[in-house]
Amino acid sequence: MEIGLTHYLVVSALLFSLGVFGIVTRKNSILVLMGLELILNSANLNFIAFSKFKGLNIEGHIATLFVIVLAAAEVAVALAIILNIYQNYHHIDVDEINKLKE
Amino acid sequence: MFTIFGIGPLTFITFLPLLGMLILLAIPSGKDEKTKETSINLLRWVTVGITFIQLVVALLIYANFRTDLVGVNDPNSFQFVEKVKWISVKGLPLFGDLNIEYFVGIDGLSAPMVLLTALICFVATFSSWSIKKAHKGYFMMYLLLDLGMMGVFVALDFFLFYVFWELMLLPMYFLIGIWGGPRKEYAAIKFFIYTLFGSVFMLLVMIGLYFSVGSFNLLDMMNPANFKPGEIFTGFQTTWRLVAFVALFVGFAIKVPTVPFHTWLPDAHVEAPTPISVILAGILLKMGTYGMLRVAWPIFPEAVAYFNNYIAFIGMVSIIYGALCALGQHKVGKRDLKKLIAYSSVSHMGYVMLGISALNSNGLTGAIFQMFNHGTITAMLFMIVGVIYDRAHTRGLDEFGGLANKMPVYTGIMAIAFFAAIGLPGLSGFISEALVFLGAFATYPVLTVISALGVVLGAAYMLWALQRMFFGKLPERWSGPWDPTGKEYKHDDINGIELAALVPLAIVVIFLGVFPGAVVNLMTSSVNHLIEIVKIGGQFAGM
Amino acid sequence: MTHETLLQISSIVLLLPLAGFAGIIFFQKKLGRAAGYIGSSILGINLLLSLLVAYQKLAFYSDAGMLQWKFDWLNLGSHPITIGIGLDNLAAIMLIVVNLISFLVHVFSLEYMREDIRFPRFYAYLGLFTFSMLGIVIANNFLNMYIFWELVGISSYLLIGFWYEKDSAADASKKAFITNRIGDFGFFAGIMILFFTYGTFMFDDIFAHIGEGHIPFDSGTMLTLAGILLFMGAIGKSAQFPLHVWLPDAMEGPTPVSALIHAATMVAAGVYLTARIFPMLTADALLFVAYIGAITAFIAATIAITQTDFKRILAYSTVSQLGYMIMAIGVGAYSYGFFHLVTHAWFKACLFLASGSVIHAMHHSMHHAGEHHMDPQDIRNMGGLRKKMPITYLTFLISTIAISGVPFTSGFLSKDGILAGTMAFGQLSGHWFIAFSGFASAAMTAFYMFRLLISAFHGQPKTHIAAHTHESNKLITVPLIVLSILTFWFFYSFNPFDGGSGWFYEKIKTPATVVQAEHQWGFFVPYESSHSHSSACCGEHITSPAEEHSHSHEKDTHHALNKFEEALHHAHLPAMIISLIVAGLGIFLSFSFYQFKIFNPDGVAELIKPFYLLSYNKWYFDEIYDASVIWGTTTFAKLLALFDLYIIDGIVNLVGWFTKVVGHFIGWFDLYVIDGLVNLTANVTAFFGLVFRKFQTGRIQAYIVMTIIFAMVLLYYVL
Amino acid sequence: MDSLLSLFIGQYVADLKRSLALFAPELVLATAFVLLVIVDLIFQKSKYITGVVALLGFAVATIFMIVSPANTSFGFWQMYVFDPFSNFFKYIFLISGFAVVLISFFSNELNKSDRTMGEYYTLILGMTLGMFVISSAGNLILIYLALETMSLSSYVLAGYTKEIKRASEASLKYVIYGALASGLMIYGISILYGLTGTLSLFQINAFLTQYQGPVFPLVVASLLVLVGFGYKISAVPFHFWTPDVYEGAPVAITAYLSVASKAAGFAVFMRFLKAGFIDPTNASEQVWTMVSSIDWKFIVAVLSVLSMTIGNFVALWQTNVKRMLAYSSIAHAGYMLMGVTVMTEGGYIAVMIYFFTYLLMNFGAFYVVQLIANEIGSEELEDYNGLGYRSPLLGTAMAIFLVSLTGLPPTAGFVGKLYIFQAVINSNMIWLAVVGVLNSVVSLAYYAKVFRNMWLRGVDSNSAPLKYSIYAQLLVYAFVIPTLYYGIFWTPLVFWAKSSVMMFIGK
Repeated sequence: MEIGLTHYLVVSALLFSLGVFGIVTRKNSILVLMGLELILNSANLNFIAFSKFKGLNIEGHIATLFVIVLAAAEVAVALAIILNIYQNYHHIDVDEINKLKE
Repeated sequence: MFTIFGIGPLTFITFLPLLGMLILLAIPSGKDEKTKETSINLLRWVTVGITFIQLVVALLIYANFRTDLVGVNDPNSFQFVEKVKWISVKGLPLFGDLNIEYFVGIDGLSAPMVLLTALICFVATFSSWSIKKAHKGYFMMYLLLDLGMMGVFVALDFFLFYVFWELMLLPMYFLIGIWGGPRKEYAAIKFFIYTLFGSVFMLLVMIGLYFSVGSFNLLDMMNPANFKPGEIFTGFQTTWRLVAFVALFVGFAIKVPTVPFHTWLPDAHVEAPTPISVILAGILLKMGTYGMLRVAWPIFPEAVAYFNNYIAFIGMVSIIYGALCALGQHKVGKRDLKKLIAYSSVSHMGYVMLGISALNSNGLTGAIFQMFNHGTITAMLFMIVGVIYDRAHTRGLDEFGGLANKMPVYTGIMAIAFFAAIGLPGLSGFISEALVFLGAFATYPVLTVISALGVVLGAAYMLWALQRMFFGKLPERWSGPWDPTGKEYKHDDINGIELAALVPLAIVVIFLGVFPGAVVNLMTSSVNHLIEIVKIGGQFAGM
Repeated sequence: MTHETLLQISSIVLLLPLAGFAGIIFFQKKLGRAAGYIGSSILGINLLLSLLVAYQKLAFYSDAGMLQWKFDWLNLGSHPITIGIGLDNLAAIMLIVVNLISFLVHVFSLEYMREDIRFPRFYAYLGLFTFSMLGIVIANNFLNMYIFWELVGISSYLLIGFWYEKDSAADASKKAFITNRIGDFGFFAGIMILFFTYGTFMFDDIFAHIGEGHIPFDSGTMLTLAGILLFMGAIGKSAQFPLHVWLPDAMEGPTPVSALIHAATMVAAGVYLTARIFPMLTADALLFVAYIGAITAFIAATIAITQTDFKRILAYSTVSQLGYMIMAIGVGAYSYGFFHLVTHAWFKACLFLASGSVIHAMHHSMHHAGEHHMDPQDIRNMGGLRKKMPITYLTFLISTIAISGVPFTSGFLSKDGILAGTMAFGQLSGHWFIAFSGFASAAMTAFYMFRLLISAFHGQPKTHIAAHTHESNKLITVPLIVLSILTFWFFYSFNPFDGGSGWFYEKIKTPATVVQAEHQWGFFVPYESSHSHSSACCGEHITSPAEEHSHSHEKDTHHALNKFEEALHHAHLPAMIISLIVAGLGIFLSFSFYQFKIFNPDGVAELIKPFYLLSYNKWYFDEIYDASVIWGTTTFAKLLALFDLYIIDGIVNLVGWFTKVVGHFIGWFDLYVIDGLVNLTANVTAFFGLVFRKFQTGRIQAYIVMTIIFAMVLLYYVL
Repeated sequence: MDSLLSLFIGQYVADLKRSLALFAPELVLATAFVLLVIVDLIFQKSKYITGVVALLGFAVATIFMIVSPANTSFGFWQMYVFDPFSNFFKYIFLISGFAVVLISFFSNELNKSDRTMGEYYTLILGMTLGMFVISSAGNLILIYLALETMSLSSYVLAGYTKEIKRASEASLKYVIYGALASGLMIYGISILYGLTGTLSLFQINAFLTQYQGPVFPLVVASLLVLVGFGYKISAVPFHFWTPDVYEGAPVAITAYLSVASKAAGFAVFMRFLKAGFIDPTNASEQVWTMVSSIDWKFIVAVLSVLSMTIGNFVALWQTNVKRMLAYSSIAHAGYMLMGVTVMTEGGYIAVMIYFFTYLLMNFGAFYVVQLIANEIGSEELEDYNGLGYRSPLLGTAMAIFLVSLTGLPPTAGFVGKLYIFQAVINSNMIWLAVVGVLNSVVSLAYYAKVFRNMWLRGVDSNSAPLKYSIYAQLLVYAFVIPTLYYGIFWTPLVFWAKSSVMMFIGK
């Protein structure tokens, strides 16, 4: 069986879904962040796959590089924020951080 | 046209309050008891002065007014016109050329209203003596309100009209809300939201008309030839035109207010401080009917023809319903004199609606004259309520009796106002009511005859109130002087400042009762012209 | 004097009392008692001027119809609204009536109201009233008429409620005003119809239009309706059935007021109005008028029999007499109706003022005796006043005789004419009830008036209060004397048995109807209708002098212009005979009951066991028969009184109550439904806000889920 | 081959040179960003020096904006676009930048003694840079990059008062929601890339003109991209973060987020729509035509109605003024989306006019909230009682801003609404206009609560007057006077918007 575009896309979609699922269900902020990373990676996978299989220009590859960089930056900022949360709340359970509401 | 310091009289009379506000702003509030008192007096008298100048200018306008010019939709026969480009943007995508003018002028429809506004604003300052807190804010808001009202009556550009229309909402909100009674917050916001609800539809119609005509000029909108083909309000008796008319009508009817849009009125009146009730009843309500005649009727004449039956019916219902409410409100909740008068306003403004729907000279003249008379008479009534409320701190009808002996002069003035309100001949209210009925009978005999029952009901509730408060025996609790310290009220009877507010109105009421021509002549040609417009414009509708 | 001068003087007559009112009301405190003298002198001048005007008019312009002065009052573009004043013979005579009685009442009140704390205001109100009443009199159009109509209403309101500390007085004044307003509502509706149809308020223009066959909505029914609606004003003002209930209550006002307003002048305004609109009334409208008058006359008379309050008896009597006048005009006995208005004004004013004198005396006596709980107006507390108050008694007696319709009095002349008219009408139209009612009322009037006279003045004092009364002073007695003198016949006609031969009848002629023949009684249509059309313009003047002259040759001394006049002339003699009989019967019964006590007035109690008396006193058969009739009448009267109290008044109260209930409901409806809807809108809005607000749980993952769900839904709709 | 290469390089260099000249304002901001880091290192003690430097940076950027030639062209190989449209928004960002720095100067919560403010202003500059870029971006990946630049700065800024619990909660929520939204967006972009084979908006447009394939993936991708924009402009249903973050963040940042960040979102969204989905051949006509079968009109209208309605309705229930203003800003996004829905130049003009007025009144309102919070330490509605009497200026100013937000004349807010409604009515979407005006009536109900509490309640309270410096007072005037002035003479505003609506679309 030739591995084609569809397979990459399916994997990417699965990754995306897992990411969303992770974000929605995990209580730990770190795990939520991991879910976010999965989504970004699924996008990366898409870019690369499209770029390769549809014979497009290198825009896809460049995009992937940028996304990887941004993901790193984002995680850095998010972790800093989570750290701050931990200092204030002594836990990082996103479910419990719900003072601001309604 | 005469000018004042080179400024046109209408601009002058409209923006004079702005100058007054600046003067008031400059008055320091004072440090100790004495300087504070001086400051307050200064605030009062500056306001009196400003409104007095306004009144004088209004009288000058009256003296220079030519009654033979028709106005309404004829740009050449408006008087004291000032026209300056305000906003002018050309070639805007989608919007086209945007032209908004500072366009003011008066004709027979607005002249009585300008006069009324100046008069009521002047006398109401005297009843503002009863304001006890935050004087500076009060008088500034008062003048701002004055500005807005005057502006509405002189504006001939729809946009300008709308700006002034909305401009007076905020001061009114504060005037009711800060200086009002116990439920002032509810009443103030109810007034604000209710009126805004009406006016936003007016805004939409205004925009639609602007696109159809390409100008905000009211007079341009009245000429069917100006409507560009294919625009939303172009055509004759199209659905959109009818809808637009209804939207405008509702916007104005809320202000009038007619049943069933009237419920803000009793609340607002009951809670507002006396001078504000006076202005509310005396001027603000007139803006609704004025708006109909100035805007809705000449622009959508065929819709008038289409809906006229309903309008007459609404007028009749308002008359009867308002009167019955006035008669019956005492059974629900507290029997409050102010509420009774507020409902009587609904009834009396019903006459105006009925008169407008008559679409003949008698009816329409009666309607506009009734607007003027209701302004003066109801202003008196509210001031009268204010006088007793300031002394007794209650307006409960059941809590009084036998005041006639305690306050004879007051009772006399009260009697004039009450009798004027029930349409006693010799007082101005009679003439306008009679004209309304005579006019309306020609168009809607049955409705008019039913409406005339309102006069009987009017007598019933007014006399009931009169008897309840003034006849019979004085209750024990009021047997002493109102103010035992004698500081505020030296005598039991009405005092000089209050008389200063009431006597001019009483004189006007009596004078117009005998010589109605003094005001009626102002409007005759415009009224007839307006009827022509509506009749010609509406003739295709099978009128 | 020229027309203009006459009208100018009339205007002065009209405006003087107004000036008095204004002057007094503004300077009440300063004037004090002087107000009374000022008011009286103004009325004195007014009286002299009005005598002059009336003399000039009647003597020199008698045939000139209505002298008019018109001017444009309001110009609304299409056509001006014209108003003005007019003076015809009717108005000229009314001017005298109003001014004279008003003057006498002014004088009377100087004494009567001496101790009142609001003495000046009383005079101010009297001035206002006189002004308003004169305005009605010299109106030449419906608008003026209506304006002054309302103004007399308000003066009446002020005067009835003059002692407003008393709740009963305040209530009565309100009742009077509102009841009148109901009538005025009809009046105004009628005016609206006419103005709508003719575009003018002028009597002459409107009548001319009708004469040309131009009628409202092109329907005779509408013309009838217009007439009846106008007449509704008269029903209210003249206290006709079914709106008569206010008048007895109005007796809460000071007695001079009752004399002036509620006996002689204002209540007669209704009659005056009916006379004014007489030419335009159709057959149906006239019949309606006549029946209303007849019913009122009858009912009021029966009620008066059983009353015990001095003033209330007089009040019911007034209602009854007003019914008479209305009835007279309804049947077409126009001149006699107006004649009765004038004669009644004198003697009823006299009766009231005399009652005032009595009450005044009783008051004083009570004051001396330190008695405060007795009712000074109850005739059961009086008796024997004849000796104590001879002048009052004498004048009262003369007036009583006059009202009872005894010959040699003015009352006889006018009443006789009316009765003849009803008979003629009955004969021509078949409506005999009216005549019956007229005679029955005449009998009852005689009966109850003498009952009043006897109970109050004859016999022995029933209380010590009555025993210690004194004659009032000259300010009171002089007006009484003047008025009682005016009840003699020779002022009106030298023939004491025929009012029709006097100057009065000569000057006040029945105006020819302007209504088209198909809507009018045949017997009212003038013989030569073509002539009458051309000149049918204003009130009484239909025939030119030349025509009149020719008629007078043809038809005896009575220039009958239609069949009715003829019949009236012929009915004179039988009517006179019957009326003399019934009046005599009434007087006789009254005397036998109350003076000679042939029957114990309390004998009703004994009549409960009539069988014993019947068998024991066989030969008293006639008397028993009479007594049973009396019993029947009194019982019926009582029933009617109850009817009046509970049913008619009850209906009025029921309407009032119902209105209040409706008002209550509307008030409730307004508060909870209309306003409720407004608040509901606000609440629903707020509720949705509350719901949406719940989405904002504060948990970020929930937000994400909701975002995704929303996005899915959006996706679904986009695809 | 060499010559071809050198020609290519020559072209490239020429383009780069030209672009860099036009790119000067952004470069200034970037330089200022770097400079600030250094300045902060030197003047660690001072709280204001970095702020002043930031202001200088904005000022220089403004000068470059003004002097740089009016131009409508590509830059950086079609990655970047220079046109009046982006300039308009850049001015908006600059004004907002000035405003937020100045407001921050007067904030007590920010200027606590133990807090360094260097990073704060640095991040504001960074955020502004991101906005500059996003308003000019013509390429999806650049849009994504700029969006992230803005977002990353704003995450930190939202939680800048890090010792306050609600601030850190706000920033956590913001980062999670923001990261997810941008993640969805990049996923959408990746699909779009796969479909169209390009990331350039203009080439996407060209592609869509020819495209005949299935619509489903296109719609899904577009909606995923929309999530990113919707989150930036906080339109319902992508608004959930807004109230929480606005409430938790420092007032100055809330104001900045609600105005500048939203403006950036609108700028890019409008460009995305016009450049990507409108037939460029008739783009200047009265009515635009779509090149794809995606019903953007409907989608935006739905978002608009939802935003207005839910924003306003929920705001009715708020007791915290900041939170209330957050919902109000959601509602205002809805009003502005009405203008976008029209999909004509007129509609865009209306949005731009609205934005300028919104800038004035919203900044003003938040500024007053901050000044009050400085003194009374609370943003709760209840604590506002009688404030009008303790400080008539703030009371009056607040009333004017709120009235303006409601859209009543004679304030600038009315002008904004007027143009929006005009645009909507002229496009025959009257139902939308009706919804809009009804919403503005509803909005009055909660705006009025604020001035109700300030003026109608506590009239007789004798509490001490609020204290604030004369400079703080001047800044209030700086917002009030234009709010009123543009309510009466708004001609320049219209001219500006009219001349700025020109958007470079590659043809």
